[in-house]
Amino acid sequence: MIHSLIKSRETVLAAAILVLIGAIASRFPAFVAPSNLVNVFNDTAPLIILALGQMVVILTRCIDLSVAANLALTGMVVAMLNTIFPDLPVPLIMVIAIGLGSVMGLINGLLVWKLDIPPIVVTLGTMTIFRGIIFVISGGEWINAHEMSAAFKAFPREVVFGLPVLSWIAILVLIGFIVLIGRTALGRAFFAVGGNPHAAVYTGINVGLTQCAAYVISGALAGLTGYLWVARYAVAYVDIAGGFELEVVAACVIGGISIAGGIGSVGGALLGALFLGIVKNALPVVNISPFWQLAISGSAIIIAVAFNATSNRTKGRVILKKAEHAT
Amino acid sequence: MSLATHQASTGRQIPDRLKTPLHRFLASWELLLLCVAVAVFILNSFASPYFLDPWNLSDATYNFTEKAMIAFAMALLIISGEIDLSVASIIALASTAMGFAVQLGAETPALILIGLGVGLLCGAFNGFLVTGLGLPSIVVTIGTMSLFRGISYIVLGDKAYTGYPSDFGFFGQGYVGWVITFELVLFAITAVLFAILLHRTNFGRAVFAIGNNPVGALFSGIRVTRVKFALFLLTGLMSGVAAICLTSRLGATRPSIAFGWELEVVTMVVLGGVSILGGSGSIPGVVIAAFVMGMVTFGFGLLNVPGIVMSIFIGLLLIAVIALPRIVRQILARRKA
Amino acid sequence: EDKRIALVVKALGIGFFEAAAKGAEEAAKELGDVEIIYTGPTDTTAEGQIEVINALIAQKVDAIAISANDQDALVPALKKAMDRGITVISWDSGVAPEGRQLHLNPSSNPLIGNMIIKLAADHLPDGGDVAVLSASATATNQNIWIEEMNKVKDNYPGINVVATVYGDDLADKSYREAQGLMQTYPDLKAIIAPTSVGIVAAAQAVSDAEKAGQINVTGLGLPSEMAGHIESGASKSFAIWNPIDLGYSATMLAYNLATGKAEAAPGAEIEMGRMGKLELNDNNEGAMADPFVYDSSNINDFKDIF
Amino acid sequence: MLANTHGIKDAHPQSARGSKPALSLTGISKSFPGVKALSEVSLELYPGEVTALVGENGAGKSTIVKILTGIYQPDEGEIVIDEKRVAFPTAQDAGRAGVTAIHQETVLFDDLSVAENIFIGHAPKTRFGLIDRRKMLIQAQNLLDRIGASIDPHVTLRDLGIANKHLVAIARALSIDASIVIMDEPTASLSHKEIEETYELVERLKAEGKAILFISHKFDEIFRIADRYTVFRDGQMVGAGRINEVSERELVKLMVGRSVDQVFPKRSPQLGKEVLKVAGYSHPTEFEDIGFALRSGEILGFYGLVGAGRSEFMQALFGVTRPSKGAIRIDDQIAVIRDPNEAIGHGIVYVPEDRGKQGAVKGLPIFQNISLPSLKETSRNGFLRLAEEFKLARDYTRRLDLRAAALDQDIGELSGGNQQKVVIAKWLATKPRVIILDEPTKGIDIGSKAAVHEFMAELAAEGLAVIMVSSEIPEILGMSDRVIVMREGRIAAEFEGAELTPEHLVRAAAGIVETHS
Ligand SMILES: Nc1ncnc2c1ncn2[C@@H]1O[C@H](COP(=O)(O)OP(=O)(O)OP(=O)(O)O)[C@@H](O)[C@H]1O
Ligand SMILES: Nc1ncnc2c1ncn2[C@@H]1O[C@H](COP(=O)(O)OP(=O)(O)OP(=O)(O)O)[C@@H](O)[C@H]1O
Ligand SMILES: [Mg+2]
Ligand SMILES: [Mg+2]
Repeated sequence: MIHSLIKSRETVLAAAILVLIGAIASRFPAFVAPSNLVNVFNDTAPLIILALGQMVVILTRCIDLSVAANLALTGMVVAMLNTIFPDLPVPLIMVIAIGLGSVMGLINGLLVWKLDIPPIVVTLGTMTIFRGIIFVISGGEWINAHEMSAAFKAFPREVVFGLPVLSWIAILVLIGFIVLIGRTALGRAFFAVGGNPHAAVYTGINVGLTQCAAYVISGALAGLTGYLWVARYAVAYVDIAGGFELEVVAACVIGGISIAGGIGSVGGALLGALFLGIVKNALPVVNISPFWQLAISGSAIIIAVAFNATSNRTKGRVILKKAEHAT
Repeated sequence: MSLATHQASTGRQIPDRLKTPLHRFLASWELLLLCVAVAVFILNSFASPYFLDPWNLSDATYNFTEKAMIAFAMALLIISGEIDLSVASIIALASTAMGFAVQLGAETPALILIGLGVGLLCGAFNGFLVTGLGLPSIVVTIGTMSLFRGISYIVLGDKAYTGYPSDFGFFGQGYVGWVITFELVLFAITAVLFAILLHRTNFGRAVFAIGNNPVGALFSGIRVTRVKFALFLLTGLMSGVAAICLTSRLGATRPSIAFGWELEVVTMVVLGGVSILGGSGSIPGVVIAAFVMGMVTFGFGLLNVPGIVMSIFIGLLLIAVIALPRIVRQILARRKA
Repeated sequence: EDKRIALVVKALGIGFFEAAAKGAEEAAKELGDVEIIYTGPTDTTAEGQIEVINALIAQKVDAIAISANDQDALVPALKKAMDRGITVISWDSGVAPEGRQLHLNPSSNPLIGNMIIKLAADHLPDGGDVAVLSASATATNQNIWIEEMNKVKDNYPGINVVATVYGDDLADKSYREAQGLMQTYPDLKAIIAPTSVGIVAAAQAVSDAEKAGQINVTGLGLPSEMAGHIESGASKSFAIWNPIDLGYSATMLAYNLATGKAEAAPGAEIEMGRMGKLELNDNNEGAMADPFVYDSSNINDFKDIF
Repeated sequence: MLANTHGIKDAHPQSARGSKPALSLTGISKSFPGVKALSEVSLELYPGEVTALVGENGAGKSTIVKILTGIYQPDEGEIVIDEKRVAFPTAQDAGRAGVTAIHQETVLFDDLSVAENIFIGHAPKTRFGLIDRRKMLIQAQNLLDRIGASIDPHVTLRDLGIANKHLVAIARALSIDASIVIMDEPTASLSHKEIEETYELVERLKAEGKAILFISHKFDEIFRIADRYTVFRDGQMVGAGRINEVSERELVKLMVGRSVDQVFPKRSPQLGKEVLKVAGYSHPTEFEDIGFALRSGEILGFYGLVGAGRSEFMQALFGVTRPSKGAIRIDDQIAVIRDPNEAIGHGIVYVPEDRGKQGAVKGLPIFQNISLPSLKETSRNGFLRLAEEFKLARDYTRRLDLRAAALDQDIGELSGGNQQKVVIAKWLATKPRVIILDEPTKGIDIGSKAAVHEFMAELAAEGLAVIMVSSEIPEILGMSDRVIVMREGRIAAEFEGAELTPEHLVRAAAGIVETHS
């Protein structure tokens, strides 16, 4: 029954996305040209990756507001490494980025786990700290395209089978998450810990450890995205991806991941991110005054969430036989 | 009732309180914060020769007064288990509305009504979405955060509203006496009012009950949705008040006004000891936290430390102040074991 | 005793302002008795600058030279500074006249407006569609330049300005806006970005779309940041005034006013060291110098300087 | 899976008498802030035998369960299993050592499927170490069949009623291959049929040689299924022995330290005028056409199987949910009740069944819980008066014989039974005219239970109209003047006077056609 419920929620969202694309396409057919859709997906790839990481954190009743700062700090570090050692191979850089991101995730996780500090407080704190550290290590300087090595910049743009590597990475992460969430003990533990932390203790699941694991995953993905972001936009500075954390959270919530924990799906996170990505990409195409953009994305979030909530209202138990047949 | 006496004989006498009020104060968050505040004050006065100057201290209060006034309402909202991330955007919208009215020739009293009115309307909109439609407030207000500021952008675009009447400047620039600014007085008054509201009235008790167990509160006859709606209204109203003060202080409105304030307000509330999970917290705590944050930023400002380095410190302070008591407790527990 | 001059910028960490700070230090060294306080908020907001200004007033600095995030909102705070005897000038991005003693424009606004469209037109002998990628919609100077540009655009027949979009001086947003422009206007021939952040992002977007050579990105940028794009052909040329000179001049002006060596009044001419004299108009504004054009012929001489 | 060879080989139930204990606890102590929950208790469990653990609310029964399952760590003392000293840092360690438990509260996951609830933490795996969903569903189905629960393992737990959730908890406990099974009030939220099935299950587990710890406040079941008993009083072990060597009276005396009259209070109902009349009350999906009249001084019982819709109806009467049709008259005046606040205003109060969620506001101190619905009385012009609140709390906690360290203690720190007392006290303090008690003695110890019953009788005698929802037949029969039986959201029957017999109630509740079992 839960499967059909989640399916229906996802179908609704998927339908909304199709309607949205259809409406745009009716006036701007170029928007649905395959090459442009590839572009939109590629553009949304970082949001997808981060939303998946955020999803496991939210599932465990936590929140990670430090993802964007983590991304920016990792991006700055790898960009600086690249300027100092231009010959560092990209795979090594990615390992460093993932490692560094994980360490930052681990810091969040340990603070939540060992010191039991509320997640929103921890990540609000580390968000500002990570940003500050970027300023300190970079002295506030930018690292620009010409300072980065060609290989460093080229990797996420490389096109393989018609899709840029950035998109492929998002797809790989997505597949990894389908397995993690559906078929591993850790994946199910995320749901248990978020659904009822008290009960999780009774089933021998270590709540803090599971939450910590969620943070490490989210941090690792933020680190990975940090490299991809910096390489793609070919610039690193203190404020990159500023405020992106709210977009990531919004994508999750639009995707039906309950902020109260324990409810959500990989498909939901993906669709939530795609929804926001399409809205964002479509606005300039539809030629709406830039001053309208903010209000439109705000309304989109509100409408999507309201819609999602009404389509998802739990029916509860039905006692009357008559009513049972009626529904 | 007759059976009261009958049963009383079998019942045990339970003491009212386990700890004396002094005991509780000594173990309280507020005391810890107060120590931090004193420490920051002393450090600041050693670090910069300009710190202990009444005029400078008076200027420094602007670093927190407006944010703190929102923080009081936000504290109640967070205690009740909700949050409003749209407060800074409400400021933008209220300020835009006031600026628009100025262009139509509105005078100061009308501007004030408009500022407060728009704040209330925005609060009502948030309240409706959260209590009426049952949506989670953290998400709703992320949405309205974009929407409200977005409306300001639609109205103003790249323009600015200026030309506020000169008497309007009093709210954000005026002095009541010597170095005491009008905003500081307003801050003090709202602090007292909110402290009474939260700690001394039925409404405040309802807020705590709802924050601890909304279903239980409902079953106890508390009108949960009404109380929550009222809290959103109140937060909107205080954002309107802050909008008036800030607009008056700047003398101009742009859509980017008060950008990023929501996180500072939330930080202030949390630093003040309000549980982000709802159910506990106090206004005195928020007041002290406001002073701490204001003094830290001003002290660093005097040393010309860049704002972002300051924010590292605020972030560390936030985590450390919450972590320290827990670490101490864990060490004590381990030693006992 | 040393004169303390505060150089307040829109936000810390922007290459342009870092370069200006270098110029200020150069002026300080030349003058000998000057201490530079280089400061600014973390993000480009008026409120952040006000907090900085309050801290500077408290320190009783001798002069404040500010590049403003908002020409009106800073007025009360700066007025207070002037009331307490502090010299206040604005540079780069101005403050309304009642909030400062003088304003130093990097160049004259009409000249810049003309320059940015001329750079685009020079490489489009047959005309074509061009679009503008600006900074934030509230940025004072960008708006003035675009306005000036629109005034003279009829002098360039065949050049068709199709849109103005805003990248908020954020690399990723500017990048996306540039992408959007390319999608919406398939015949786009040039993007004019009168902002150092926007021009880099637009050039990157153009090379990523493999349209270097078809779409020319031009506007105002820093040689160090644009060198790669000149090389790749995404940008044929761009202009800028020297930010080092700007910081240097602002410091000189602030010093001369603070020490009473000069007075800001309409028509006055004020010394600014090696940069010559600033001539003030009726609004107490003056322009430093003409913008300078960089292209593949000279970029290598400047890319390591600023 | 349950009948593991290990269990059969090692333990011979018939010869279990006098054999070595499967588990023994010695000198276990545990303190919470302000309370010493356990002091140096010891306890032994034998293979193939049921040991009943009895004691008043707050005696420390659940605490010992939590220590045995790795949820709490004891301050001192030792746990020995099969002559080896063990420690359980987590619940999984306890499971590995062969200890499994059905806890007092249902500790499950509402948004996971039944099968996942049963197997979370120890799901069957495929070769690649991934969860084998198919196998999990089959095994879950088998377990549910074993305990006679007709629950679809695919279903989300949220869609089950409280009783079925409890059955899932039992299935979960059995999914762990354990030699020691602990049951903390397993029958408290079950109805007649499921209780019988639980007893059968206990017999089967016994036959398999498991050592069983059975906690209950119901003496009939203790004497029916237990082989041994252990009594706790105020955190201390005050007695243990074989059940056939002790009488009910003696056991009760051990528990409370005095003798308690177990019979229901004698009442001579003085029915007054009609205070409440409900007509045609309906809800789109939960109940239909409920109508009855209630007079002051009357105790009206509502009986039915779990899930019959009694609580749902009572909550509608209390204004938590809105009916689609129907009317209420109070004192012959039409009354509209749109929320609990209005219900309280009309003098109707509801002591909910789900104490943790709906009854107690954990996080608030005891006295504030009690004054919560009475704030209008204790305050002046909307301003709190703490002295009045304490006075109210003192009065009513004393009447219910509450055990607590202080009135400003968090209600969440009290034992389940004591929390229930606070909840009842809070409603009595509003001086209601109609009080609805939904399973008022669920999980309450015998002493307090008698007190609650006596209390109800006295309230009725004072002229209060009482509605009592209960799934316990003795309680319903012992207390009610009249009983309404509900079945599938409708009134199935109404009994009064001589008609009030267990057979009538059970048959009406089950629906005559289905009485073949
Ligand atoms: N987490 C806790 N914090 C503080 N006190 C606690 C905690 N858990 C239990 N206690 C206290 O320990 C004592 C024993 O509680 P316990 O739950 O074991 O009682 P019980 O015998 O199971 O009662 P009941 O029959 O009501 O379930 C009680 O006084 C209770 O208040
Ligand atoms: N799907 C559900 N999930 C969880 N709890 C539920 C669900 N449906 C109902 N409940 C709660 O369970 C309780 C059962 O209420 P209901 O009126 O349906 O049955 P009942 O006849 O009172 O049976 P009993 O109270 O003995 O379970 C109520 O408190 C109700 O709120
Ligand atoms: Mg118990
Ligand atoms: Mg019930």
